Amino acid sequence: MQEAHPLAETAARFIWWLPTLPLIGFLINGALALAATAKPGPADPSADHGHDQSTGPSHAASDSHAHGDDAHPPRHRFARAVSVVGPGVMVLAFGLALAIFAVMRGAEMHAPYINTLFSWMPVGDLQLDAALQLDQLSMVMVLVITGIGMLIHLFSIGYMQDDPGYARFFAYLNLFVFSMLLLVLGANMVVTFVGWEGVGLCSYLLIGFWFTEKANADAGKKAFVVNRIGDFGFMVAMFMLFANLGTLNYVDIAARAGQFAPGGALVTTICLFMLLGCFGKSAQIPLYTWLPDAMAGPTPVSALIHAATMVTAGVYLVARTSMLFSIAPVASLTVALVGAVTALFAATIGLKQWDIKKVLAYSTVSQLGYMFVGVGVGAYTAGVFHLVTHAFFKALLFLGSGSVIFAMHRAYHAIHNHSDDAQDMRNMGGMKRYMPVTWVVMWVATLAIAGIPPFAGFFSKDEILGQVFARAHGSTLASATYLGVSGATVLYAIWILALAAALLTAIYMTRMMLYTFHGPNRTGDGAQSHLAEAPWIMTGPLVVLAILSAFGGWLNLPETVTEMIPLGPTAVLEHWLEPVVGGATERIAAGSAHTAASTEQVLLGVAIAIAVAGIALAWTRLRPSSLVPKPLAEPSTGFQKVLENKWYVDEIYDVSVVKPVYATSRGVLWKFFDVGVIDTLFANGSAALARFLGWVGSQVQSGQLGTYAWLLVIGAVLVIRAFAQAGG
Amino acid sequence: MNEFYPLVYTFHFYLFGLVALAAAIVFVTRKSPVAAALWLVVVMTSLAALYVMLDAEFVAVIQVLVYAGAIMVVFLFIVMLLNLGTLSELGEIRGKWGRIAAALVGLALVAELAALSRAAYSLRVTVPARSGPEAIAETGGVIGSIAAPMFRDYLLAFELTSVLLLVAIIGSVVLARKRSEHDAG
Amino acid sequence: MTFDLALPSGLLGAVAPELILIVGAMALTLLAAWRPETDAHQRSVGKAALWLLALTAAAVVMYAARGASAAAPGIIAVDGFRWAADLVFLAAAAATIALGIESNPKDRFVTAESHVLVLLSAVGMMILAAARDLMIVFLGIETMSIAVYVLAAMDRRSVRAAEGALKYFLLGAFASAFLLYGIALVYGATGSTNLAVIGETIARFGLTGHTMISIGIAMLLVGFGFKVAAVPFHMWAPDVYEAAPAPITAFMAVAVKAGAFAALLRVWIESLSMMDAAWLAPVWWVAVATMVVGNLIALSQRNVKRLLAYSSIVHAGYLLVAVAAGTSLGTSAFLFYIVAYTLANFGAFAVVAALGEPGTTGPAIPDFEGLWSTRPWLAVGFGVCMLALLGLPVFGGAGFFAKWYVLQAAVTSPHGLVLLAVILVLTSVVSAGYYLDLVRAMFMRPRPEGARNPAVPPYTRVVLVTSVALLLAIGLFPGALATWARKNAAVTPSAARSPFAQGR
Amino acid sequence: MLAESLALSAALFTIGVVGVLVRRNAIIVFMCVELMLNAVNLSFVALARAHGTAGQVFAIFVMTVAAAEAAVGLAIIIAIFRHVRTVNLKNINLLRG
Amino acid sequence: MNGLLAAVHYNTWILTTLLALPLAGVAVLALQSRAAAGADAAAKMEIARRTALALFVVEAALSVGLWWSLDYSSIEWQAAVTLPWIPAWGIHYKIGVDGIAVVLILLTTFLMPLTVLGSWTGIREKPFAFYAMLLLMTTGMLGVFVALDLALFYVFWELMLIPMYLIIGMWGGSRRVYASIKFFLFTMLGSLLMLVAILYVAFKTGGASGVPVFDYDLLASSAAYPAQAALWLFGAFFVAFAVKVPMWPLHTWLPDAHVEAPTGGSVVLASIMLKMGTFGFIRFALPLFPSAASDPAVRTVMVTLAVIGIVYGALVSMVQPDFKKLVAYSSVSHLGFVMLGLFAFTTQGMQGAVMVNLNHGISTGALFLLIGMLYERRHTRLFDEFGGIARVMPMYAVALSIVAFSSMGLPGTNGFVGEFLVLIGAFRTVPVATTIATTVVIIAAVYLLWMVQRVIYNPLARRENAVLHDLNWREVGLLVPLVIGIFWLGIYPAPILNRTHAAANRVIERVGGVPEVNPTELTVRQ
Repeated sequence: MQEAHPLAETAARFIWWLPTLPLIGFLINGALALAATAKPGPADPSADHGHDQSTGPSHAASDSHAHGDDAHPPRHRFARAVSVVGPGVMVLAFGLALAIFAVMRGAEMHAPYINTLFSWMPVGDLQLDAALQLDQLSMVMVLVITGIGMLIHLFSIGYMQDDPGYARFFAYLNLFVFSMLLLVLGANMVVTFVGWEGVGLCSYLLIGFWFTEKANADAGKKAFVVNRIGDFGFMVAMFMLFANLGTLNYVDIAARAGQFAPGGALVTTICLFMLLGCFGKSAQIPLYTWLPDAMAGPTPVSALIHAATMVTAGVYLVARTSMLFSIAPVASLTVALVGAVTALFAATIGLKQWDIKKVLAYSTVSQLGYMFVGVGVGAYTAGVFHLVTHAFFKALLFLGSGSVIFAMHRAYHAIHNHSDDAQDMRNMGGMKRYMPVTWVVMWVATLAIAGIPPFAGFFSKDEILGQVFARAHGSTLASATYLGVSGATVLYAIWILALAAALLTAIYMTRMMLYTFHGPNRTGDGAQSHLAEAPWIMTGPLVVLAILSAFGGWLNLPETVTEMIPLGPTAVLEHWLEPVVGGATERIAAGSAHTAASTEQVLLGVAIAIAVAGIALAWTRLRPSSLVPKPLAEPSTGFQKVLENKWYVDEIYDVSVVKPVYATSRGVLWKFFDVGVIDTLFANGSAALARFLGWVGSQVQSGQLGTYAWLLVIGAVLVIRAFAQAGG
Repeated sequence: MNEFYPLVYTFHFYLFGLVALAAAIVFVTRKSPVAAALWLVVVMTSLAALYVMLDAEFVAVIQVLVYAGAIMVVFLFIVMLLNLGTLSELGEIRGKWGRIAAALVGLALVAELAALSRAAYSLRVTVPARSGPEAIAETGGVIGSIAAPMFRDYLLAFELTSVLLLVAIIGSVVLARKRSEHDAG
Repeated sequence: MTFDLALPSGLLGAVAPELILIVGAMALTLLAAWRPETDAHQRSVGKAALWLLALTAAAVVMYAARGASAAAPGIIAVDGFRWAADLVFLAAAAATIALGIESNPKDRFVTAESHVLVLLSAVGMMILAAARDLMIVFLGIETMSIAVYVLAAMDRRSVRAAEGALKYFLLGAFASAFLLYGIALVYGATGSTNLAVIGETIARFGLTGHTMISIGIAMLLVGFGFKVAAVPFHMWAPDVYEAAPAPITAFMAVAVKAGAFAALLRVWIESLSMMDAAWLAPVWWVAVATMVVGNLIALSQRNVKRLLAYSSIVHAGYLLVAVAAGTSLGTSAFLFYIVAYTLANFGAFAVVAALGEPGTTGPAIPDFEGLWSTRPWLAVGFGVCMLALLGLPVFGGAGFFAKWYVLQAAVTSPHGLVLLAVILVLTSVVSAGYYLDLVRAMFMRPRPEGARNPAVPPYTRVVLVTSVALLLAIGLFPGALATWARKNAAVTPSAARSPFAQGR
Repeated sequence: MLAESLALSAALFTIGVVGVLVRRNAIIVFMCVELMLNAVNLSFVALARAHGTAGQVFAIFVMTVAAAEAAVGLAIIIAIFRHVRTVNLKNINLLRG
Repeated sequence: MNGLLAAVHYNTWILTTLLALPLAGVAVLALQSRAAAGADAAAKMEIARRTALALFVVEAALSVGLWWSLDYSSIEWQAAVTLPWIPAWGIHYKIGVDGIAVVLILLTTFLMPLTVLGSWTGIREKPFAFYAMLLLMTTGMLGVFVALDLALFYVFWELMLIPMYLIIGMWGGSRRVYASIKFFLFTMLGSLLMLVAILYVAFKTGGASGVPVFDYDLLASSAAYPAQAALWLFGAFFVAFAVKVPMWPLHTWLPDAHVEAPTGGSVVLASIMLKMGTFGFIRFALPLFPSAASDPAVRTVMVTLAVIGIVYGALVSMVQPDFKKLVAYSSVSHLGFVMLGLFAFTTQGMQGAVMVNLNHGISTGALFLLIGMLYERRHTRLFDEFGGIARVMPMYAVALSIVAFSSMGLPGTNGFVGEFLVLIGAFRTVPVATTIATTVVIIAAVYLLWMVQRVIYNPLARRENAVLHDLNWREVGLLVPLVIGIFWLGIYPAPILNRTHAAANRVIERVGGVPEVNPTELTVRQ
């Protein structure tokens, strides 16, 4: 830095407190969690453990199904402290984020503010620092993470109140926020990677939060492993960058990106590897399968990690490395194409899911696809914009569904029903009577995601669709060739796919609302009377999120709209992000003619029409009253069954990848090669051969003097022969 | 070393040589140990004759006295003592294949050793032949010519043979002695 | 101290240590015959024999310290190598007698003469180490061997001992005939049996390609090969070793082999080794065959004495590598090796003697099982000996550096014996299979029910403790022994006349 | 006559060797060894004509050795005969492996 | 600190003391076992383990000074001592360290007390002998790290063999005898070939002077053998070290040895002994035979074997039913990373290799300790026997999770730093192989998470698991330093990296690798 950065002496220098606060929360809560459960064993662990027999098994049994099934388990020993620390650090972090935001708004900054903490890996020419980087993009992310994170923490106080793992839950949640902040604040790819893996870890821990259920533990593992496939791509991308640019700092990468030939194979390869990472983290085809399974975790987790923040990390990373993607059109088109296909594909599955969280999960996958379409076509602002609004309404949807599930649980719990599924929509119905607040806010979120103006989703989604259309009419992407097809054609296809996905989104969301809140209640007579609205600590955050979902669009009002209706300032977010992604956007958009205003208005109309059509279609065609509770439902057939089973993708993966790898590892590598060839054949085989030869030799040692003499003479003849030859 | 030998000398040399060879072959093929021992005596005696012809009269005498005489007598004595003329002891020669194999090995050995006689002509040692009556007379007669190396050059070896014989005496006494009551149990 | 070997007095002075031993042995013969065969008598003769050995050793040390030498090369050598080898023989004889004193009654022979025979055999060995004349070599070998034939048959109650002795004797005589024929042919080719003269003559007249010398050397090799139990002339060794009483087996395995090797080294290195690289090939192959066959067959042995017999065959193979090196470094490697080998074998045989039961051919591997739990120090001692034979550093003590030295000799040999060195180490990996079998039996298995845990009698204990202590000490500080071996490797190769560069 | 002597010596030696190989009677085997020693003696004596009387001295030493061997060897043969009542080597094979 | 150390001439005596102290300890234990001959088993165990712990703690405390007392930027040997040992053979007691060696020495002295604590209640039979073996092994291991004379090195190298053999064979599991002999034979086969090579090198270098040269510095500075000979020599060293590493396909002794060894044995074996192999490459095989090591064909073979080991170890580990076997095969994978890093010939690769060495020592050591704790409670190591024990052993679960994630290379833990450096360094020179190796981050997650899941997650179905005690204070106490190490090295590895930099660069320069690349000179390859 030649001169002091404008943020140097401001609140921004406390930026390291942002991740540190949740880290402190994690440490405190973790310690409390451990302190509450741990009981050191006797000095000699192998000593007879019979004396503990009476308490042991019952203790274990009581915890076997932990989330609140049993008769009012006592609250966590340190519940009060945890309730203060866990959300408390989030409130502080959000406050700090706001303060820094305020400073930034006042500062004129052209370069990111780098806060170097210490030298992390100084190895020759690789000088990696533990450094944080603050710029407009990361500020947006920080606000989303701390803000929504804070709300979800608050919600969790209510949602998790009866869980014996209360402290552990908040510890993990805090740790997640810490990692996520590290991810978005990292000044180099490696620090980002730390956060990247950290959020994966927390995701793993939280999905498997109720680990005594094998399914939950499996889901956690799956999430982590699939993410690791992505991480592999991320790592290779880092290696290639370092090998070719000699740096991993974002600032330096941006400075040296010019060394790459635009559109060259190298930069494209780097971007594609990076993409693999993004697809893993953000659950895109082909790595999306973990996300629906991840719904095994507590619902606030789904809201925070698997909807609002972590899964958007891929989108963030593409935006963060836009300097590379913008010179790799093929990679960018891949981003967009995969995003569009995913958006549609996940939406089809969402149509036939019965588990309320699964619907939302596929919806998330689908919406993430949208974001990728946005960043893929170089509309980085649009992608980030959708990321933000999606964070609002999807968090709301998840928390709302959490509220419903909470009610269902309590109801089932009250009548000691342990068999029925509290998340299956066929067991719900007519919930609006019991949960009016939840009902209202959920509708807000539904309209937002469906793209009904003026809710947040409308603006962000429309922005993306418009940009796709615009790019098709002239940009580096349109002029590139993608697998032999012209870029423009691909962009049109993307546009159509995205539109189709929008239609399906409206349909399945309406379906979900209908089945859950409308029509007759199917919970069962006994349980019905116990259904009730959630406490204020849960509904409070819902309301806040509803407001954000409703008005989030104001963050980035499109010109087309503001020209027609003066709602407020135009394109706030775009201007805000301009220093970060502006250059990249321009590079991609180079040569594009400005879309005519009339065309834009038509496009707007088409989007609205599709959303409305979807809602109307679902509203008119679906009959909540004809549903029967899950236990009575008939298995579906035909294409419905295919959708219900998610196109059998999990099964296909299982048969084509997982099973063969395991079988090869066990059968070929271990049993055949390791045990068979190396050990038996070579190691033991040579030993056995030596012993056998020894045995043969000892048989020659027959005890007959004649034999001995014979050998002696033969030996003598040979030796003489040898010498005679030597002499001869 | 192409010395000239009178025909009579050559004749006798070959005669005794052939006798020795034939007797040796007969010796190894006799079933009876007694017969074998006697044929061996024939071999030794023939060799003694050859020793004389090779100017080693003293050795020849010792050969007859000690070897053919004393040692072989001991052999015969043992054979008699152990009464080894029984049938079971006689059927001890190897079977046909064993003999054929032995013959083959023998041929191989002979083939290798045959080169020796050729080599004898190429001995490039320039030590003058110190044989013949004159040489013997020079070095002190039949006995004297042997005494010189034995008691001068090979004094130590000579003394060593006494140790060797001592060992043999102790050994054979210890082995042949009747068991004492200590090791009788 | 310089002896003129041409004079009888000088000769007498040069063999004074041998004379002491001979005279003493004669006196002991009388003493042994003086009184009836009782255990007490055997003991007193044995103790006297030990004193006699000590006296002889003192004489040897004195000669060595004074740097005794010969005025001119003669029929015997007066050099460090001789004294060094003598000390090994004397130590081996002493250990044999010490073990025998306690082992004889157990093996149910209490003949005092056995001690005398050991002494006389040692005389033969000392002669071998001194011999610079093939005739002396022959007589030395015969003196040594005939005594040992008798010793092998000493246990007159045992049919096995008689059988072993018979095999040893018949084959020994057979092999002696080959050796003798070899001497005759070398004599024929060179006109002398004196090693130095032989070497010179070969060089002067370029006899390396001569049939007579070639076959003569081959025959010599057969004869020596038999005495050191090199494959394929080894077949007698396991049978004889198994049958003989443990101390005698140790004596055969160590001293007889050492004696034969001492002579072989002199013959080979003083007069032959540098003459013709082609002569190396047979030695090379015999060494390889010995290492390979010995190790393989040893793997399938259960009887420990028999196992150690094969082990001794294997070590003959290793020593042949030193011989093949054909340099004075090979000689010093031999000296070092034989010391370590002697210690390890006597340590091992002390334990074998202690564990052996009357009427058997010695303990089998199962008798060692779990020894660690009942006789820990015995197990440790035996373990050290096994590891020494295996050639492991520190725990195997001197055994490691012994192998190290032999490898040095091989690697530095002008003949380029690296491949032989590699074969050596590969076969010694195989040897781990059986040496460790014993270690494993002792340390990793439970002691079987009803296994005897005999007390270790004092002399045996002294032998064991001394062997193990020396092994370990030399293993840590081999410098002194190395210097000693280096200094006494005075067998001068005939390299001055050699077409090869002089190796170290 | 040196060459002839050496040839005869070699032949006798070989006959001795073959005898050791084909015979199983311990005493005869031993006698075969004696034959071999005699063969060598012939070589010594013959060579002595070329190299001097030392060869004859060697022959005498060899005889001494042969005598010593005979004493001990026959004692051993007696010893084994006491145990197994035979000198047939085929039947003497307790030790093996 | 530095002043204090200088005042007591710390550098002059420390290495020798570190070598001698364990030997003295053996003597102490021998005397104690004599004295305690009549005591009951419990009393013997108590005496033995206390003595051993005290000795190792002293050893560790003494060694700590190395952290400060040395000049790590120097290319001279630090704390060097040279005394004649066997002058007749040109062998010296020459010892000294550089940054890489110090790191491994400290790892050793740091882990040994923990090993004793880990064996605290597990070793009931013949405790004196057991701890004596540990002490002997310590001398051997430290000796390998400090030896600068090839003969001395070889002696130390083999010194480790017998104690380990006995530890496996005497205190091991049911197939201990087979495992111990297998361990022994594999290792010995390799090292004996090296012995021949050492002698050859020594005499070739000694040359006309006739006195063999075993001095490392002379050998490493002069070594010039014919190309063919250099290849053979390198091959001999390679076999010795590759067995120890272990490199595929010479690895099969490892799973057996680990499974059968007692906890302490497994810890030492995995954490320190395997490092001998990689250290051998760094210290000896590469600098002594640079021409062979940098031969393209050799390098290709090495890298290929390393990558096969990485992937193969991980895949096989994935299907293991036995806790220890899983960890054993994972070691094959981890050590493959080390080899990949070494043969990358870049600074990052080399230093990453050192880090992976260190990390593997800590993480795998911790894993074996954890396995031992479970084994002491349940006397089984089969995954099928466990499940859900996080319920009853929360502290254990936390520790296992942390260690597993460290082993997986999760950023923030030590595992990441090493793996990352190796890969990023290797990618510069061998990109394809590195990419293949990188896939193991996926497989590692599969097997480690599956391991964690099968042990601490899943339903707590078995009654005998439900009554398990959580860790006691001793066990917690011995895990805490390891966990601290895991995070320290993960978050702030710079002190280690700075200390190993000069040493790593020296090796790289010797083999003609890429020590530093100036980024500005880099041209983008298309």
